[in-house]
Order: sequence, then C-alpha cells, then structure tokens
Amino acid sequence: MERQFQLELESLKTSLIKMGSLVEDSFRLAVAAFLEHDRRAGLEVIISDERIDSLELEIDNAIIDLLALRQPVAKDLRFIIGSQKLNNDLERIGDHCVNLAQSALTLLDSPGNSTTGGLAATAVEDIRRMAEIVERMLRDALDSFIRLDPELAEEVLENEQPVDDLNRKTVKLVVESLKAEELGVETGMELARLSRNLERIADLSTNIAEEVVFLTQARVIKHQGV
Amino acid sequence: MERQFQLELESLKTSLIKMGSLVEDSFRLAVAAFLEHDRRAGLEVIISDERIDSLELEIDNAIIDLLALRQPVAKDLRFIIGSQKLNNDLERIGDHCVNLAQSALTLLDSPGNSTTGGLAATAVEDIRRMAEIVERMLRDALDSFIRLDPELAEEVLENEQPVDDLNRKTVKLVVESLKAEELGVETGMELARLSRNLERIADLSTNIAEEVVFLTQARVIKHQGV
Amino acid sequence: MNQTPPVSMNFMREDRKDPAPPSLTGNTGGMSGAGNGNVTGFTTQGLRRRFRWDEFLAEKLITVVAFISLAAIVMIFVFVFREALPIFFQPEKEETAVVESAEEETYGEEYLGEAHRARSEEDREASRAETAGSEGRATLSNLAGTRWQPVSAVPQYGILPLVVGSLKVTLLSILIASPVAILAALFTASFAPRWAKEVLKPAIEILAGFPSVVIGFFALVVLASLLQNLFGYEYRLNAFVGGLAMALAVIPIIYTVAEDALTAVPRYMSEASLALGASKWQTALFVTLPAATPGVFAAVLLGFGRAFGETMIVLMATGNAAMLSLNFLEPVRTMSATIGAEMAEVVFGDTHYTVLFLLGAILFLFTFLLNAAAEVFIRQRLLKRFRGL
Amino acid sequence: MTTTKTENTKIAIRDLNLHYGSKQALSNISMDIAPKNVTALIGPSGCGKSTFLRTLNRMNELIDNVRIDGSVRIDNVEIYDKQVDVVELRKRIGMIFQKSNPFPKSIFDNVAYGPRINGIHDRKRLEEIVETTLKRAAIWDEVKNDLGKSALALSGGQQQRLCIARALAVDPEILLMDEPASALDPIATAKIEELIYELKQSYTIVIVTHNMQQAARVSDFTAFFYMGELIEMDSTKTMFTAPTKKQTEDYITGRFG
Amino acid sequence: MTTTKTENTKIAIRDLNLHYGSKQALSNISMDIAPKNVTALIGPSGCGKSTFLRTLNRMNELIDNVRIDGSVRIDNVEIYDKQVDVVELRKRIGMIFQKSNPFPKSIFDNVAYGPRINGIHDRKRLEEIVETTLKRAAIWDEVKNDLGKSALALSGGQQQRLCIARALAVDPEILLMDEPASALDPIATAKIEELIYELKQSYTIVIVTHNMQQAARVSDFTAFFYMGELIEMDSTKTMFTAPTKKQTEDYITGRFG
Amino acid sequence: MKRLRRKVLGSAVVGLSGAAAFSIVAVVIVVMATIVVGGKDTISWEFLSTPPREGMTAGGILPAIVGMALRVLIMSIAGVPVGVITAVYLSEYAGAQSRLARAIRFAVNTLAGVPAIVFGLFGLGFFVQFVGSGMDTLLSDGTDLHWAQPNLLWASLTMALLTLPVVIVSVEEAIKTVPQDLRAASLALGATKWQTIWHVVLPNSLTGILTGGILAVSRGAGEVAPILFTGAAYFLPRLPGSLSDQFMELGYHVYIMATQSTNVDATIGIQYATTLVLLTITFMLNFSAIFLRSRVRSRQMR
Ligand SMILES: Nc1ncnc2c1ncn2[C@@H]1O[C@H](COP(=O)(O)OP(=O)(O)OP(=O)(O)O)[C@@H](O)[C@H]1O
Ligand SMILES: Nc1ncnc2c1ncn2[C@@H]1O[C@H](COP(=O)(O)OP(=O)(O)OP(=O)(O)O)[C@@H](O)[C@H]1O
Ligand SMILES: [Mg+2]
Ligand SMILES: [Mg+2]
Ligand SMILES: O=P([O-])([O-])[O-]
Repeated sequence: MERQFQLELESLKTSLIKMGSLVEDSFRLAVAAFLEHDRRAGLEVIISDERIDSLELEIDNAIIDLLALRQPVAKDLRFIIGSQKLNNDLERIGDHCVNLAQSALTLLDSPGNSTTGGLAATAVEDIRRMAEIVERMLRDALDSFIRLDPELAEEVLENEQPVDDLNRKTVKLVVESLKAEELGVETGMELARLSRNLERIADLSTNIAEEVVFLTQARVIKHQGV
Repeated sequence: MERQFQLELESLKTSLIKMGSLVEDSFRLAVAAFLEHDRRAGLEVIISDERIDSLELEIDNAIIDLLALRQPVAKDLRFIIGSQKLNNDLERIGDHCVNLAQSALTLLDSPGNSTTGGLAATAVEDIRRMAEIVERMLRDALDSFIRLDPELAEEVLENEQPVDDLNRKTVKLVVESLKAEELGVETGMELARLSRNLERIADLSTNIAEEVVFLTQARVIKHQGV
Repeated sequence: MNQTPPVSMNFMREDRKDPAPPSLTGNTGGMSGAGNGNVTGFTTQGLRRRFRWDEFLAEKLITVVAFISLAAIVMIFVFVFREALPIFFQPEKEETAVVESAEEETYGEEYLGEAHRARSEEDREASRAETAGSEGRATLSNLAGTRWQPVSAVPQYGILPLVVGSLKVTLLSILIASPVAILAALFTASFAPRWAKEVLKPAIEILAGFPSVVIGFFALVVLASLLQNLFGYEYRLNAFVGGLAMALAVIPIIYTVAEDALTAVPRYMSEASLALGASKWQTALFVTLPAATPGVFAAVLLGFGRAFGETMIVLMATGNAAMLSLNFLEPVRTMSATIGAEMAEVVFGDTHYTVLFLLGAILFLFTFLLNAAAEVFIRQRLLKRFRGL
Repeated sequence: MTTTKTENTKIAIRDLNLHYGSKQALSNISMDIAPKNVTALIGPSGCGKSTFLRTLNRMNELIDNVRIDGSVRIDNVEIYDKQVDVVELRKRIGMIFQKSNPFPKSIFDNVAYGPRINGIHDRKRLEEIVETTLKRAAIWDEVKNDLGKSALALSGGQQQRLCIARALAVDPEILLMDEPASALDPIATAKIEELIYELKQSYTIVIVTHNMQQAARVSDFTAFFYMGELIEMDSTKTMFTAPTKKQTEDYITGRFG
Repeated sequence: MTTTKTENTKIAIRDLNLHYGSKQALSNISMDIAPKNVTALIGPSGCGKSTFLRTLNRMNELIDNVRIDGSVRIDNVEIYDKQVDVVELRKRIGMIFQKSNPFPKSIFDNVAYGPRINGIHDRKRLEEIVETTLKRAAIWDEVKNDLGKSALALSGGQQQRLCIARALAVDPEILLMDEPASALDPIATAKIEELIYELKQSYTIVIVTHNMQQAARVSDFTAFFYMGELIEMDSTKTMFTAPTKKQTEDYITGRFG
Repeated sequence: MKRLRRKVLGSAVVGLSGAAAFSIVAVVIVVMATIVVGGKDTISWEFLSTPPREGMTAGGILPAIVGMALRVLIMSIAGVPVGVITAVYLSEYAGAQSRLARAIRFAVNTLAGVPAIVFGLFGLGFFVQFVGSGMDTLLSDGTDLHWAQPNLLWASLTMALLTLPVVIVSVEEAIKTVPQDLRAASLALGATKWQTIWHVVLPNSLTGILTGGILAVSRGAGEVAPILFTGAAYFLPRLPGSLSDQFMELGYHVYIMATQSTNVDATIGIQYATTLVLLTITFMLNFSAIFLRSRVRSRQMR
C-alpha cells in the first residue's frame, strides 16, 4: 500500500498547491483592486472565495480520510497535520483577501474617495510596500511548502517584523490624517483596515512557514518567539 | 488499551475545557476593561494570552501524539480532529480578546476619551449588547462541546446573524459620528475595531458549534450555509 | 486429469451463441492476459454440470477395493471365532482319528531340559494307555482344568497353565522393559546431547528390526546358558529367560511410543518451565513426563499386547512345559507357543483343533482390548492435552 | 456510496443461512458485492467471515454436515443451482488462503497447475501463461531466473504472491482471500496490499482480515460481521469515519467485548 | 526523554554480540532499559528481536552453538558472569511467549508450578499466591470458580493471561514478552495490552512486537532493530512522530524494503 | 542446602535415565556381535547358493533364501496395492461420518495389534481348509488334496493380510501429512477430486507410501509364526516350483535348526550363519525404509 499512500499524499499536496495559488490570486487581485482601482478584480476576489472555501472543505475531508484509513505516523503524520494547518491558514488568508477587496470596493464606492494627496498618499504608498512584502512572504511560504524547504521558510519569518512596523506606522498615519481631516472618515477607516488585514496575512504566512519548519524538521517554532 | 485510550481522550477534553475557560475569562476581562474602564483587567488579558498560547501548543502536541500512537478511527478520530479545530479556534478567540483589551487600553489612554455622549454612547451600548450575545455564544459553544450536545450547538449558530447586524450597525454609527466629529478619531477607530473583533469572536464561536455538530453527528455544516 | 478439450470448446461455442447479459460482456473486456481458453463470465451454460468418466471410475474402484479390504479383515474375526465356536456346542463328539500323531514330529517338546523330557515321555505313555478305550472331551469344566495334555489317551484341555504361563512371561518382560525403555525415552527427549541421540536412535531401530526368531535364537543359544551359569538354577529354559528375551522385543515398542509422546510435548511448554526458573530435570519430571503420561501408559499397554501374543521367542526360550506354577525359574508354556507348536499336527475339526482356535480367540480378544485401551490413551487423552481441544 | 442492486453488482447474496450441524454460523445475510472493487469482511473471531467467504465458491461443501440455504448469484447466475458444476464454478473464482500453500513443486509447475488441469499442455502456451500471471502478481522479477526452483524455497511473502499468481492462471474473475497477509511481516504485507490494490483493476476481490487497518487501507467497501450476522456494510471511508451502527463503531474503535 | 545511563536503568546492555554458529545475529548492541517502563522491540522479521530478548534471561543457552559476548547487567549485576546461577536468574525474569503455553494441568497447578518448584508446598500459601497473581493478571474474575479446570479449556486470550499470571507467581521484576498477542484476535489483544499497561506499575517490561501500532500503544520506549543492529531507540512518542534515523522513519511509515 | 539436594537429585535423574539408554545400546551391540562372530566363518558363496545336505548338518540355505524372497514378493503384490488404495479411500473419499470408513478404521486398528500367530490360525482355517478345499472340490471333485494343504500361496496371502494394516496405517499417515491447504488450493483452482488426488496428494506422499510398503515388507519378512502351519517346510532341498508347493523359509529354518536339529552342537555354525543372513536381509529392508523416512522428514522441515 505504501505506493498507493504516497500517491494519496501527493494528491493532497497538489490540492494544497492549488489552494495556495487560488489564495495568491485572490491576494493579487485584492491588492490590484485597491491600488489600481480595479473594481472587477475586487468582485472576483469575493466570488472566488467560495471556491476557496469549498476546496478547504474538500481538503479537510481528504485529511480525515487519510487519518482514518492510513493511520499515518512520523513524517507522514507531520505532513498531514501540517497540511491541515496550512489549509486552515490559507482559508483564513482567503477571508482576509475578501476583507481587502471589500475595503477596496468601499473606497471605490465612497464619494470622498481621494487617496491622492499628502498623508493619504503616503499611507497608500506604505500599504503598497506592505502589499509587496506580504505578497513575497505568501509566495515564499507557499514555495517553501511545495519544496519542503525549511530555509526558505525561515526567511519568511524574518519579514514579520517589518510588516508589523509598517502596519503600526500606517495606522498611526491614518489616524493623524483623520485628525488633520485630510482624509474622509470612511477612507481612513478602510485604509486602516487594509493595513490591518495585510498585517494579518503576513502573520498567517508566517504561520505557514512555521508549519513547513515543523513538518520538515519536527520542530515547533510557533509561539516560541513570543 | 481501550481504557487507557479513553483516559487520554478524557484528559484531552479536560485540557480543552481548561483552555475554554481561560479564553472565556479573557473575554470577560477584555469586555470589562472596555465597559468598566478596568485597566487591570485589560493588562491581565494581555498577560494571560501567553498561557493560552502555551496551552494551545500543549494540546496540539497531545493531539499529534494521540494520532501517532493511538491511530484513532470513527468517533474517536472525529473527536480528536474536532478538538484540534476547537483548540485552534479558542486560541484565535484569545488573540481577538487581546485585540479587545488593547483597544480598551488605547481608549483608556487616549486623551480625548469620551464615549459618553450622543452617538458614541449608542455605539458603546451596541457593543455592550454585542458583548453579551457573544459571551453567551461562546459559553454555549463551549458547553455544547463539554456535553457533546449538538442541539445547544445549533442554538449558537442562530446568533451569528444578529451579531453581524449589530457589528455593521455599530461600524456605520462610528463612521457617522466621526463624520459628525462627535467622536475622537482614535476613539472611533478603536470602537470600530472592538466591534469587528467581537464579530470575529462570534464567528469563531459559531465555528466551535459547527465542530461540535461534526464530532457528534459526523455532519459537516461549515461553509455549507454560504 | 484428462479434461477433454472438445467439451470446453463446445461450451465456448454455445456461449458465443448465447446472448450474454450486458454485465457479462462488460467484465470480459478487462480480462485477458492469462487467458487459457476458459470461457470467462458466469453463465448458466458455462457452469452447467457435466459428467466426468475418470472421476466416476476412480471413485467406484477405490470404494470397491476398500470394501475388499474390509471384507478380508472381517473374515479374520469370523474365521478365528467360528473355528473356536464348536467347543461350546459339541458335547459328545467322538474322537475318531485319535493320536496317530507321530511322536517324531511333535517337535514342540523335543528340546526340553533333560529331566522334563523324561517326564513328558511318561505322560505320553500314560495317555496312550488310556486312549485305548475312552474319548477325548473338551467340556467347559475340562477347559478350566489345570492340566494341558491334548495328546494323551484322555486328552486334558485345561488352559489355565497356558494362561498363567503367558501372563508370567508377559509380566516379567514388561517389568524389565518398561523402566528401561521409559527412562531411555526420557533421556533422549530431555537430556541427551545430540551425539547421544545419534547413537541411541539407530540402536533402537536395529533392536526393533530384529526378527523375533533372532531374539529367540539368541536367548536359546546364548542367554539361557549364560544365565544358568550365572545363577545356577535348575532349568536352562524357563519363564525368566523367556521374559528377558521378550523384554528385548518389547523395549523398542515402548521406547518408540513413549519417546514420540515425550517429544510431542511442545517445545514451548518446556521453555515455559525453564523460563520460570525450573532446571532441566525438574522440567523433565514435572512438565514433560506428566504431559506425556497418557502416551507413556499407552506405550506400556502396547508393549504388553505385543509380548502377550509373541510366539517365536517363547517357543524357543521358555522350555514349553505346561506346568501350573508361579515360580519364574521353571519352564512355562504360553498360549501362543502352544498354538505354534501343536497346530501343525492336529486334525482339522477335532477337539484339539478347536481348542487351539479357542486359544487364538482369547489372544485375539485380549490384545484387542489392550490396543483399544492404548488407542484411547493416545488419541483421546494425549492429543487433547497438546492441542488443547 | 452504498452498494446498489443494479447491474453494478457482481455477487448478490440474499437471505443466506448456513448451519454446521445444528449450529447456525450465518444468519440471513444479504449483500451486494461490487465488481472490480475490494470488499473487506471484518468482525471478531468466529463471527463467520471465513464461512461466508467459502460459501461464495462452494468450498464449504467439502465439510460434512453443512446446510446452506438462500441465494448467491454471480452475474445473475444462481451458484447453488443443481445444474451448476462446482468444478467449473471454482475455476472462475480464485481463492487465496491464510497460510500460503504452494504445491511442493517448482514455481513454474505451481502456476501451470491450473492450466494443465484444464488440459493445456502446450509448453509454449504454458510459458506464456506463467509469465503473464507472475507479472500480474508482481513477483516475476523476483523469480524469473529460478522458475525451476522449488516454490517452498521462497519467502513467506513471495509464496503468497505465487499463490495469487497460481489463482490468476486459471483466469478467474473473482478473488477470495482469507486473511492473506496475517502470517506475513509488515514488509511482505505491504507488498501484498499493493498487489491487491492493483488487482482490483481487473478482478472483484473479497478479503477477510483481522487487521482493521488493513481493511481500511485496501478496501473500497467494508462489511462488519458479528455472530453470523451482517451488521453493517458501507464504503470503507464511511465505515471508518462515521459508521451508522453502534456495534460497528465500538468494534472499529476497539471498545468491543 | 532518551534513556540515561544513571541509576535509572534496570538493564544495561553493552556491546552485545551473538552468533549462531558462524552467523552473527546481534551486533554490538548497547541499550539501557528503564525500570517500570515498557520497552518495545520492533524491526523486520529475522532482525534479531527474539534473539535479543532471549539473551536477557539466558534462554539462548538452550540452543547449541550459540556464542555470546558483551555485557548484560541487571541492577548492575553482570548476568553472564560465571558466578550467576541461570536458574536463579530466570526466576527473577518472567517470560511470556508468542503462543500461549499453559501446562496441561489445572489452572491452579499452572500458577502454582513456579512456587512449587521453589519449594513452597503449603496449600494455604499457594492458594494465596494463585489468587493474587491471577488478580494481577486480570483473569481472576473469569476463572475463580474453575481453578481446578484444565488450563487448556480456556480461550487463547485467557490462556495468555494465565501464562502471565504463572510468570508473576515466581515474583519476577522483569517481564519479557515475545509477541504475546500476535496469535490473538483484536479483542483479546486489547485485554492483553491493557494488562501490560497496568503491569508496568510494578514490573520492567520488554516486549517484542510485529505490530507497530501495538508498540505505539503500549510502550514508553521503542527500539528499532535491523539486521542484528540497534538502529535507534527513543521514547515511543519521539519514535512515532519524529524519529532521527531515516531507516526508522522508513520502517515505521511502511516505506521499507 | 536445598540447592544441593536439588543438584544431587538432578544428577540422579539424568544418570539413571542415561544408564538405561546406554544399556539398550549395549544389548544391541552384544546381540549383533554374538551373531556376527558366530556366523561369519560359515558364510560363503557356497553356503548361500546350495541347498542343505546331510540332514541339514551341512550344505547351504539357498532354498530358504529363495522361499523367503518368493513369499515376500507375493505378499507385497497381494497386499501393498490394496492397502494403498484403501488408505486413499479412507483419507480422501470417506467422510468423517462414513460408516464404511469407521468400520475399516476400527478393523485396521484392531488387526494391527493382533498377534501374528492368530493370523496363522486364520490362514490355516480360511485359506487352507476353506478356500483350498473349495478349490479342490471345484477342480478335482475333492479327490485330490492339492490346494487344501499348506503352500507358498497361502502362506504369502496370510502374510499379506498381516501386513495390510501396516500398509494402510502408514500410507494413511503419509497421506495425512499432505496439508489440507494443498487440497483446498487444488480444489479452489477448479481441479476435480481425482485430479487433486493424482496430482497433489499422491505425489506428495509418495515417499511415505514407499516407506509404508517397505516397512510392511520388512515386518513380514521377519515374521515366522504365521507360516508355521500355512506353508513352511521343515526340509525340502529343492526350490518351490509352483504356488501350491511348500517351501523352506529363512526364519523358519533358524527356528528348526536351533530346536529340531539332530545334532545341535555340530550345526551351531550353520545356525549362526543362517541367523546372520536373516538379520542382514531384514536390516537392508529396514534401513531403506528409515532412509526414505528421513528424506520425507527433512523435506517436511523445509
Ligand atoms: N467445520 C466446522 N464445523 C463446525 N463449526 C464450524 C466449522 N467451521 C467453523 N465453524 C464455526 O462457525 C463459526 C464461524 O466460523 P468462521 O471460521 O467462519 O469464523 P471467522 O469469522 O472466520 O473466524 P476467524 O476470524 O477466527 O477465522 C465459528 O463459531 C466456528 O466455530
Ligand atoms: N536457533 C537458531 N539457529 C541459527 N540461526 C538462528 C536461530 N534462531 C534464529 N536464528 C537466526 O537469527 C536471526 C534472528 O532471529 P530472531 O528469531 O531473533 O529474529 P526476530 O527478529 O525475532 O524475527 P521474527 O520477527 O520473525 O520473530 C535470524 O536470521 C534467524 O534466522
Ligand atoms: Mg477465518
Ligand atoms: Mg521473533
Ligand atoms: O512371529 P512372532 O514372533 O511375532 O510371533
């Protein structure tokens, strides 16, 4: 049966990669919706979330079947448990992408939609930078899973702090612009929300990286740095 | 070995109940920090999050050991998988409680901290109502797990919509008060954040209830309603 | 064996004509590879019962032969008992062709000790005298008598001395053989190093392979004189010499059966004992031997049966005097030896003939009972023990 | 995912009862076995799994004092019909036993036994058959250079695969296996399981196993027997994640007895 | 969690080598076995597990042509010392075999065998011992009314527990078990495993098993043997979630050979 | 103290049983040596190839050897096939409940323990008196005593019956060692019952069957009791010409020479030599059986 089981593990991995690329797409689209004012992209994100959700369920069931029918241990078990967490994280990232997209759409819809001048522009710029970093984090995290490359995963972890800082800075900036009334209230709120969601996605990418470390090296690093 | 295995399952359950009560405490304290301006409570939430995190890790490891050493199937497997998800959800709720506490502390610290008059008071009132509902949801969800009572779990699910509505309403209200400049910017932001976090906790409580349904009845209802 | 190919070809053709159900053709598609021409698929035609000549003939033939075997065996029961039966139904039958038996040929008693020869010579004279006017009778009371003088003028058919003689020799041989054989078996099964087994086993096989005449010969030619010189008793040939010689014949039987029973005690049983801290001899005495007792007991019973019916050894080594005595150092005459010595000269159908058959029947019954008992011990008890049935 | 009673049934058992003397060993079994799938029979010792398996090729008839009633239809043919020839039936149903039982002949002669019995004596034909079936049984590479060697010189796992090859050589459609791997170590077991997985492409397989994990690994459907009754049968996934009957749940989670 | 070489070691094996004639069956085994813990020995067939187990009570000496060197210390006493009496040694080390092997005597006499061998003949004492050990072996309730019945009339699982009771009756400190449940069905197996779990409160247990899941369930430490070598030994949790050696990983995940 | 007692007891047990075992070996050696030493000088080609002369006080033992060979041959031809087929019936065709099988088994078991002399009685009563007389009546109106007297045929047939249980039991035993699994395998492959017997059961028990046959022959060869009055002749210096002749026989000859010889002392060399020849022949038969059996055993081990 080993060979059969190998195949099943492979197919689980494939599903996860698919899930990962769906989520990456979502992320890119959501960012585009905001940065390039692409309403279509925003809507697409919201629609595709349903596919992500159903894929998550599918993978979850496959994992339960594997646990029930194959009784994995050691490496295999770690891979399956890691996959389960990855799956969960990806779904959450998907949700945050929806949030991003919603914010972007709200901004597009809100009448006082001006994010061009002064502080707002800086905030947008920050968000763009965050988005870039987070996109890379997400990609690297997924790559590290695909290649089961713990070193790449460790690289992802290094990016958490910068994103955190950027987020804090952005939120502060937004608050100040709001105080200075340079920004519409809604715009400000959404910008802050965007920033926070990006930060969460970075967090979750970190989680993914941590899981890759766990499943390749049987080493738990989650919550360890806290 | 069955008896031994039973004991291990029991002890897993006990850990989860402990985790649940820690999280419930956190939640209550966080709400108190905001509603009763109890700085001490807020700080306690932040501190106790570390315990929640380490308990989560502990439970996670116990689950991996159970999967590796006991090779559970059927009911037992569902219980273990359900526990894993519950554990994860509780930890996330814990994180959201920290967010709540942080917001509460920010509000306490911010100079223009006035949530007493007009619209702000309404918002606070809404949040109080949300907090009450969410507290009950969380308690019921945990109870339904402890008693493996799918009916109670189904009750939890019914509360998701009201909380959602309240959240939407509150955020709108805050935005309006900000526009009307009845609220300090920071205050507004934190109120919105509070509301959103409560909504997330409600969501997660719903997840817990869904898992209880799964592990008692082998029926997946997650994402089904979507 | 010779599956006739045309038949299966036939079925193939029939199958093709037959509009097979769709599910069937669906299945046959995937099945190729190892195909050997068999029709695939389950169809009423393909599975139809057929008649096989070879099968039928083989079965009938084998059954018939088995019947013949049984018949032959049953004949033995029937004949031995049938020939013995008249004794109980012929109260007044006259002996017509009495005692023309030539003395020269009654070799049965020829080689007795000198003293004895004289005595039987006298008996014969006496009986010849009596024969003149009387008839030999075998009545039940006569049979129970203490004198066996079938060829005297007034034949005496008292079988008691013969029965006692048989028992004497048999008991003696068993008393000598069982301890030796059982201990030797225990030694082989529990203590013997490999080289000892390699010496012992062939030795036993050789002993078992000795024809009984050879043992008889040895007893007669070597043993008898040796023992007489050693102990200085009166008669050269006697129950003791016979018993000892008989022990040689019985030892291999007891040894083999007992050793089988002992080695059949599963190895894991003795291992269990050793692992509990018992020593080798404790294991042998407290586990192996008790576990095998039914087998060992059966071994003794089988030995007893063999000794009881054994003819040539007693014929050659016991002196063959039908004396009723409990002294082991006197000659004896056993039932089997009596038959062996006298049957060749009796007249078909006369009383002597019938009485000899009666002796045969008694031997038959007795050994039968012993064997049946041994069977019970081996089959029911021993197997039950080892298989845990 | 439960079996259906349509044409997608290879073996249909209805109200099967079997008595050994006065002792009832199977009670009212009704079951449908899907073609080209692996159906596993599980249950505690003495529950009648082997007995049930052996009713499918009428091997139980070799035992005195067996009484069978009910219906067993394979491809819609009632195999307990008076007209049915047992010998022909058994040719179409391969059987693999718990203890590997190669004949004490050469590897070649073992596999060629069935075809020869069927009157194939052409050496070329036989060689062909032997090669293809040994390949099918995934043992060709290990033995191709020693076809003349005694089958008894093979290891336990190889012997078992040889027995499978021998069964395949008479070209059956159904394979019955009674704990085929229970006497093997984990490595040999894995090979057999792999083989079963491949064989189900072409054969309908019914397998008895004491090892629940094995049932989980190899089978598509699982039937749970208890005291001669069929308690539950469903897709293996369902049986191992969410069985319907409490007895099944208790048995597979080890809470039984 | 790995074994330490301190006083927390019941059995310390160092550089153990064993040859059957010219064939080396164990190579350079060094291992520490913790007191009052269950240590499981796993590995493919023929890797030397049973051989190793039997060196611990010198049962291998029963086989001709065995050569053993190296050191086995129990409680710091070298058991291969010339001064050591094998019979005394074996009394302190109970052994349970793959096939349950009760003597064909009554249940009572089976358990009383060891004490009697040791010169205890007082009926009262014996009754006491029999009762306590049968209770310890979790079989008292099932047999207390038939102590005079033949042990062979018990079921396989009961027989095996009786054998455990018999071993306990000589009051050993160490129990060696060679695949004690491999001939039992899952239900009887579960009972034996439960019993092992309880016995480790009082005894140091070393168990050979073919069944990896069983090792996972019952043991605290697991040692993986391969071709006569000890490849890896660690806490069972570690062995089954994150073994260090690739060979171990491959074996327990079934990717071996 | 206790340990010492145990040690002493242990040595006693081992020593005693060892002594018993080796006393058997000693006896065997003594008997063999005696016979070999006593007979080796008399043995010569002439001794083996000529008939006895001068009232058996000189000459050889050819007729006895030939008689024995003929008897064994006829006995085997008559007994072994029937025994084998019956064994096949018992193990393959008869159900466990079959009355016929139970009757045969019972009879065989009984017969196996019946003393040889009783077979002699049967031979005399049945073959000589019953069958023989019947044949004479049929063939020559009973006027001529031709078949109704002891002869080679009746002696051999009696012996065949004697060995029948031996053959049946040992062949059935041999067939039983063919595992049930193999039969099941064959049947499950669609072989018929006879095919299974022919291709699986018989080939795998062939050596066992041979062993059984040889054992039976050697048992028969050594027996003298049954032919005492069914066909053996005291002295008959020519070879038997037909089945209805009496014949000399080796074992019987030993008996006669040792007990009936006119001059025991003068013929003692001949007696030993005859015994030695008898012993040699039975050993050759026995050892071939042992050899075959060990081959079967070693094959079963594998
Ligand atoms: N030949 C037979 N005669 C009488 N009873 C039998 C016979 N064969 C089996 N049985 C009984 O029928 C029942 C079912 O036996 P079966 O061998 O089918 O069980 P199983 O489920 O295969 O058990 P296991 O897992 O131990 O092989 C058992 O109670 C058994 O004792
Ligand atoms: N008495 C013996 N004489 C010679 N070689 C032996 C003997 N016992 C075992 N061996 C060999 O020693 C090696 C180890 O055998 P051992 O029985 O210890 O293996 P194992 O790991 O217990 O295997 P299994 O899981 O099959 O019981 C094997 O190669 C075996 O062939
Ligand atoms: Mg079975
Ligand atoms: Mg072993
Ligand atoms: O020929 P027997 O010596 O056995 O009578």
